[in-house]
Amino acid sequence: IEEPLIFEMGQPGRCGVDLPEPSKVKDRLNGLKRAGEIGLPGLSEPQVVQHYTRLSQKNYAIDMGVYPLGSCTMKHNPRINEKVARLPGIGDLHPLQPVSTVQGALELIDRLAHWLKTLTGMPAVAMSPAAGAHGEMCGMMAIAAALEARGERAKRRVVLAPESAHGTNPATAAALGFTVKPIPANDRGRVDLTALKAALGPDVAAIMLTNPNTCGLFETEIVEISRAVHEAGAFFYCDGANFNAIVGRVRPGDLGVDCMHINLHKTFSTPHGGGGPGAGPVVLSAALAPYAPYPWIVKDDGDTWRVAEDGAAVDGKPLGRLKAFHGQMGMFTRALSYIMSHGADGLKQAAEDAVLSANYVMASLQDVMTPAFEGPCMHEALFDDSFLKDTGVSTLDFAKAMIDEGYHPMTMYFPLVVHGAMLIEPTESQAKEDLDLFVGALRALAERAKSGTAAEDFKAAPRFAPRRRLDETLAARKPVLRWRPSNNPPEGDPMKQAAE
Amino acid sequence: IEEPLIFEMGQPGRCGVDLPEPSKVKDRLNGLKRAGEIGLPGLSEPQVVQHYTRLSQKNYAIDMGVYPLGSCTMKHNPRINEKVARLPGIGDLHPLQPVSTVQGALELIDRLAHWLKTLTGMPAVAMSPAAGAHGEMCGMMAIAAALEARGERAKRRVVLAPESAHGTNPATAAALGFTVKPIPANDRGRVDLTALKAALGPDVAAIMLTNPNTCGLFETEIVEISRAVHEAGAFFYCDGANFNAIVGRVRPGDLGVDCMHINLHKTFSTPHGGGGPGAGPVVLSAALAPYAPYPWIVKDDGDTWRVAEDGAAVDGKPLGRLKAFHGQMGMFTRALSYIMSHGADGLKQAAEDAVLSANYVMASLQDVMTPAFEGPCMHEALFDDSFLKDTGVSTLDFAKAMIDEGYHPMTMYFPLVVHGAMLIEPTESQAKEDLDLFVGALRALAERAKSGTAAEDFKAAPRFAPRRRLDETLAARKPVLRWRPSNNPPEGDPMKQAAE
Amino acid sequence: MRYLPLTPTDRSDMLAAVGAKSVDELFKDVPASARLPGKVAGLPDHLGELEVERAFQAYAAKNVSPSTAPFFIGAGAYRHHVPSTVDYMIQRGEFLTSYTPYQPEITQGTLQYLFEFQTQVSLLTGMEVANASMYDGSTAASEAVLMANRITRRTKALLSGGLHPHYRAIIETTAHWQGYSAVSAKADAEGLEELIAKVDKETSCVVVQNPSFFGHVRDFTKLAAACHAAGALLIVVVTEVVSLGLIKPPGEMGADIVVCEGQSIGNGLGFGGPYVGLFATRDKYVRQMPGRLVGETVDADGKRGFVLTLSTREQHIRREKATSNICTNAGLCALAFTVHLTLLGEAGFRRLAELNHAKASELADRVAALPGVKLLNDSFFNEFTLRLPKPAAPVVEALAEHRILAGVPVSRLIPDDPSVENLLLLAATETATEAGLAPLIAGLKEVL
Amino acid sequence: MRYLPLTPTDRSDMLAAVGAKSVDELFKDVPASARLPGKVAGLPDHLGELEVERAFQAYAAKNVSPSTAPFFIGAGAYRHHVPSTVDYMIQRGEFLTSYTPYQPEITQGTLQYLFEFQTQVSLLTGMEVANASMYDGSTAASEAVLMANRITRRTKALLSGGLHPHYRAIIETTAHWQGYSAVSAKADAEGLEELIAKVDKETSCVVVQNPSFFGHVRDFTKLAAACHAAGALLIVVVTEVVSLGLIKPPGEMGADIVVCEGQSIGNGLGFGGPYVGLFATRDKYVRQMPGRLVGETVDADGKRGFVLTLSTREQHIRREKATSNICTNAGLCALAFTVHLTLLGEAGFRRLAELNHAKASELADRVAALPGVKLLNDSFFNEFTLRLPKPAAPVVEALAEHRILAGVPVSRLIPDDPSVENLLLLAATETATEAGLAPLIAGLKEVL
Repeated sequence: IEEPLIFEMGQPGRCGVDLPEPSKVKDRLNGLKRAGEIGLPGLSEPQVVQHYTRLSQKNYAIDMGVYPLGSCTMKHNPRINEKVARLPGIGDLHPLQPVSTVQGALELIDRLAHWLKTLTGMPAVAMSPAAGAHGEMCGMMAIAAALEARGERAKRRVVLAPESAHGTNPATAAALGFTVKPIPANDRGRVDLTALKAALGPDVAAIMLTNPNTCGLFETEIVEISRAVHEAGAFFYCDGANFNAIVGRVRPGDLGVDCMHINLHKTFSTPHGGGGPGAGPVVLSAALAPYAPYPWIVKDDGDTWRVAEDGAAVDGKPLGRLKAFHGQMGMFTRALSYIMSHGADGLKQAAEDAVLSANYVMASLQDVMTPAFEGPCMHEALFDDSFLKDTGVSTLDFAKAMIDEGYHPMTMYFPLVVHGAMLIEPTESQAKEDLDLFVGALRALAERAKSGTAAEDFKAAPRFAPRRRLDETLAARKPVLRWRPSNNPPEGDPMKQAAE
Repeated sequence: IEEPLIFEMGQPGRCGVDLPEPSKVKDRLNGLKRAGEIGLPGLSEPQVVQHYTRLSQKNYAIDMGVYPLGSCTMKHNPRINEKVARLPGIGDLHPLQPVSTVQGALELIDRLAHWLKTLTGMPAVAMSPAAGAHGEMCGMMAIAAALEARGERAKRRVVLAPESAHGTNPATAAALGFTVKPIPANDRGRVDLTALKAALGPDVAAIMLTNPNTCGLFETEIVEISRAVHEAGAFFYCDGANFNAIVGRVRPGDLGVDCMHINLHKTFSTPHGGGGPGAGPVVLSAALAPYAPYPWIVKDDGDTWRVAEDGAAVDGKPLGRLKAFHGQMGMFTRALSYIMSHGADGLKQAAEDAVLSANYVMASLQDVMTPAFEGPCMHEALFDDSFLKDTGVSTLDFAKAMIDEGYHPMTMYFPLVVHGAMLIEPTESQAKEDLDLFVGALRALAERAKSGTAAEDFKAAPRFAPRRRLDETLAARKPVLRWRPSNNPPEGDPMKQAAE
Repeated sequence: MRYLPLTPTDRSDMLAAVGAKSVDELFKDVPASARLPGKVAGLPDHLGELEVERAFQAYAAKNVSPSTAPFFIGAGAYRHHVPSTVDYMIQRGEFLTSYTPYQPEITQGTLQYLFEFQTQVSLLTGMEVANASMYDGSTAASEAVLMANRITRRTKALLSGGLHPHYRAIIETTAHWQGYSAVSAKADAEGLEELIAKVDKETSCVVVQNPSFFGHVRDFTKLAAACHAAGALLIVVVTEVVSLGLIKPPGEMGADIVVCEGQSIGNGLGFGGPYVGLFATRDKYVRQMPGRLVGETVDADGKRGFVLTLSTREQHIRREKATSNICTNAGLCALAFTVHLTLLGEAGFRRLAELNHAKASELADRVAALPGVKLLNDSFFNEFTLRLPKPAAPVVEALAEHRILAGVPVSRLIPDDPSVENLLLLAATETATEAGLAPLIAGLKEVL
Repeated sequence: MRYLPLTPTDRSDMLAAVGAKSVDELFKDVPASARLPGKVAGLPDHLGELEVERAFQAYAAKNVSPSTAPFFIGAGAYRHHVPSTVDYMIQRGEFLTSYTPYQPEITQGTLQYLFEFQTQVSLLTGMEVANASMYDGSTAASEAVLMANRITRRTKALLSGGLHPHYRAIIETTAHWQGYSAVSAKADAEGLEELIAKVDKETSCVVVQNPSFFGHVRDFTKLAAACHAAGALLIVVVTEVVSLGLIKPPGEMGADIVVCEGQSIGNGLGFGGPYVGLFATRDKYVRQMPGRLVGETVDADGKRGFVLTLSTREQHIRREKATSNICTNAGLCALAFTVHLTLLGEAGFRRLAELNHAKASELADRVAALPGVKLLNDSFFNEFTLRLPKPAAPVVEALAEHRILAGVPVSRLIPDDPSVENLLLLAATETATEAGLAPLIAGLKEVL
């Protein structure tokens, strides 16, 4: 049975809620009462439950098995985090309640801030960014603010970023008016230090670097890099997307980082939720701390907290405001729950297990697939597509064939610097037995691909998924971005049949 | 991927909880400390979540679509009921807290009791039975108690029950030492009043009757029946399994019923939960009320409630105790939430919609399938298998073929009095569009069966389910009722492959 | 009405299809005298979800939640911490809104977890086989006696004075109405009862509890031998299943049937229900066992699968010849049990039991040191009995006024025995804290 | 560690397979100076779930939950009743623990609900097209200005004095660092502001809010026309999306971009986040729109399906040429929004809006009758502004001490403008009751 759209299920006279009759009042809408139908469909509660239950069953999820999506870190999402986030007195607080009535909430934020600062070895953290990219914006604004304070903002217009950087890095820098200059990688998958040094000059504002980098490797010369950057008068922005590989074992502050955003959903397991919400607190070095955006949660004497909501109220030069209210509180709660559940010992162990699992996958597959770089890797195993050469099977085909084996594909074609890249991140959450099954499935696929006779099969994959391959070109060429009554439902539409 | 058993997933050194180190104490176990391993497997929390999530995906459920299981009443299970049952101060109360600390809980039970009494038109209700069958036991014990009080218990040893009765009816009566005498049905699917009258005599203790009956029909002569039963000095036990068809429209008390259990999970939508828990309060006539089992929730003056936990404390002759504590409180909460959400108006409308839906299904299928009796039916449409005659397709095959169409089969081979019975209960929870799709699927199956060429296909169904037909004979002949280390997992077992 | 998908238009279309003028026509088989003219009188109309939620919040506000008060109550229901994963799992619609697995092809989820549950229960109790759960421990105990009567073809059950008074009352009630005999020993607060001498050739079974209602831990090996010598069965009841993580299981003492209240694992207190009854026995008695059983088999493709089996014992097949009239089990509560126990595993379950024992030991030492208070137990698991210098019921009430939930006065469950009037049952689980203990001790000092 | 499935044996087996002696070897690329000798210092070790839950209960206990107090706070975040079905659905693991739907074959669930969400947002706002959600309303407003700048190739945004001060601050912050101009009008407490005269040929966009921060309901049709005549765009912000059930939508007033805070539908207050930003525009601007978009297409078998589309706007493809650096959306909050709105439907959503307006009208009448209190609004939806006879902040603090949550003093959001010192914003939704209203009125009488 195909699942109709809610707009194809609705009938007038149906409603999924019961609300009391409003008392009759003269409306005070300045004559602007809405005229005519909105066009929302009417469904009963049972239909709503069935619709979304059936939709959910068309998704793959961490709760179902291995989800080896490199760079995305699909680790286990503990349910206690969901529970505490919903506690009355936490989940239901209004952000503008009198500060005296939210002392526990402010303490909670401050406690998470303490963990983030301590784990990174950094003196300050800006909590309000809503996601990783937002955190990047925050961090780069802080760098701009520091340059402005130094009177160098007009002079330093260049941001250096490795070719392998996440797309957000150049996008952020460009939005702030910086010119992005790519730095090549060396043949070991790391930043080419010589090229970097050559690029550094009085026009450089910052370097944006991911570490461990997007190839899943630790930047071995990171200390030299940060020294060179600082000597050139520039700042070191670290993309914290991969902090999960080293959390509890390495403090970015010890590497000379000036600022780093932390994707709470990657490192600290707040749920991905089909694409959000995230949260992207940014830790800041002493040089950047004064520029943190408000609100600042400030602890006064006597164990009371206050919210400093403008520059006048704090001891600094805040760069401004980035988000309404205090940031993604719901994600803070979940992340703190995860952090307290792990503790300093468990976070370290989790990072080690993630790295060990990635190396185990790489070691188990290196004879049939082609690792892009020599190991040890960190939390991700990166392969290129040379093992598929002349097989007629592409990275895309290989990924889609994994779906028929019951797995979510790995990240494909990222990082861009590796041809036909396949980036596998097993995380610390999978049992060895499950990794073995996963490795077995990939080995079988690789061998089948190399047999040279299976290209057709690979191109036809997936066959056992809710949908076969979708026509993305059609979607982009003639965008249908919403339902309209005039939309022609495709052939075989159930609601049409029902009407007959 | 096949789902292993937890015993095949466990490893020493794994645990899904973190508990603090106990303080060292000298044990006071009378030298009876457990020696050796228990044999429980060790799994981590992520494995546990994945295991049960994947298991759940092998189930069909109301939340997924039409679940037309006659006599079982698979209606929508609202989530607000789950929510209120878990409120602190309700879900977490200990049954033996001081009565002064559970006044709200007692009031809640009393409020539900009030609804049940008013909806049935009966003066009393015993709340403690744990399920329908338990309620039957309670009701029949109350009848025995009343007979004992009259000095007639030794004399009245016969219980009459229609041939079409639920199996629990004779099982309950027999357990209490009664002899069960079956009453035949007439060709209209109702109790044969003449046969009944003939069977009534001074040896009859009670009649056990389901109304609407298991053929989904209202007993048209119910008033005459109850009059005849009472005139013969016997009691009228009504099996309330089908109360959902008439709730809010007909009060069993008006029909002369002496006692009736109410399956809260059928009529009032507490979740079936894969087979329980249920709750089976029993409403009682004035003649039986004094014999209700304790505990009795008694309202004293001044709006306080107390729990009368033995005969001495109440104004009656309780038959004894049937369950520890106060009954299935969690189910009471859910049922009351459902009842308050519907109200007197909504309960009536729900019963009407359930009956209308069943009649609609019957009318829509009567030309291709064979209704067992003439309509109107109540909440269930009953078909026999004569439309399958000479097709080589059995009721079982037909039911299994429904699975491949995406539906849970109807109840089959019950009631026993109808050959190859198919009992369809759509309930009030399905949209007309969904009923139309369901009817369309059944029509197509019926036509395919009658084509005479599809018997093989039907025998092979289901093919698109998590399992094909299971060998029940093997299961019963060589019972394997638990896992043991020596169990040979079947071929293709994933854990075995992983180990290789 | 948010729950009803049929619209007025749907209804008239459907009536037309049926060929009825109104829905009243569909109810024409109801005798005129019983047809209500309108809605049932005296009841309110439907409420929105907000109003319903408020009504239940108001009920809740009239109770004292154990999460807000020092808490030391047991007596057959125990407060444990249930991991959030458990409740999350049982709320998945595929489990919550599924029926008894009569169609095994599309209910393998339920069937497999019940098979796992049966295995877990067998292991915990040290028995060979277990069923797929009963309503609760108390009703399961009654079913166990009936089963023993069937096996031995005798009708006299001997009930220990250490058996939970509610369990005893249920067995006695059933005995009375089903026509067999249940002989109860007197309350055994000291844990010194000896039943061996009472076992005779009429005895179908002896029912004991371990730890006993009063908390004593006993060895029933000799009693089992005496039962077997007399042709009777030994039924062991366990109301605190966590104790099996630390105490020798009944199976190793020679029990023939073991019945447990499984609430402690996975299930909240819930004011007394629904709980989950565990029921285990020897292989040779399996066909006399009540309740559902799941067995392993294969499907048409030879793949492992699970089905309900041996249902020839059950009422829907056997009718008046069934082993029991039981139909429902405690499916969802059994799921909660098995998910929690799977999370615990061998190491966690043992650790949990140790924690309970340690906390109760600390509590026992501290209350026993109070003047005039006597600890009656040499042995206990997580609950024990105190003799107070005055009646226990008013003490408990007085502490309740200070929002301290200080155990159960034995007289509440045994109201007719003056010898228990001063006895107080106190329990401590892993959820006990110093923040709860201190007010209890202070409160007891004040009111004693 | 309950979350880590690898056992010590697994770890040594895996190290052997990798060919490493210890896990330290795998970290050998970390410079020696940055290698920590052990755990990070100064942080505690792991805790069990019971301890974690207790810690959060302790945080919660230090706050005043709106469910326990009279509550009249709005100012950009609104307390509504969310049906239990909503939270139940978003907690299904298949939604909760799934990633961005980059593999459409196995994420049709997410893709279809986002497509439905986009349609709902288009309908509510009266616009042609909407994206799959933004972080929240405040950041979406800032993105809208950037989009207008791209479309008009101008850099001067004009901000209404009725715009939420946080939104204004974010746009100003972004303007400062991204190098464009944001000109803010002064706070418009009376709702009389006229911006038409300020629109000129440099103006890229005018940003207004409806109802305004102070609660006024305005018609922007003429402003839209003026903007279009000058080559500028009109951006309309809605912070209370429920108002769209009763008020003429921005699309019908000629808005070019509509940005809403969607929190009111499906999402709890959550102390300010995560919320969900709605973002709608005209078809012709779709390729300049930030954020994710889901489009309809067909699969290899010709069946309808959904995919992320037009991603050539996005950073992971376009990098430094992207329309925005945004990567994440508010997927799960968008799901909550769409499930709640689907439950409401046409009839329920309109009724909800009417209820809010009726409750706020009653509140307005009653507080306006208090001596010395002046209602500044001729028009409002569910929130309005009062001028008190004294500064509002201490009044609110005084009522908080009585556990009455009595609105927001405007000075909290606009601290630098003495003219707003006595202004108080009050909101009432469908959750308001007489039981909350009476203490508020009594409290205000007392402290004023």
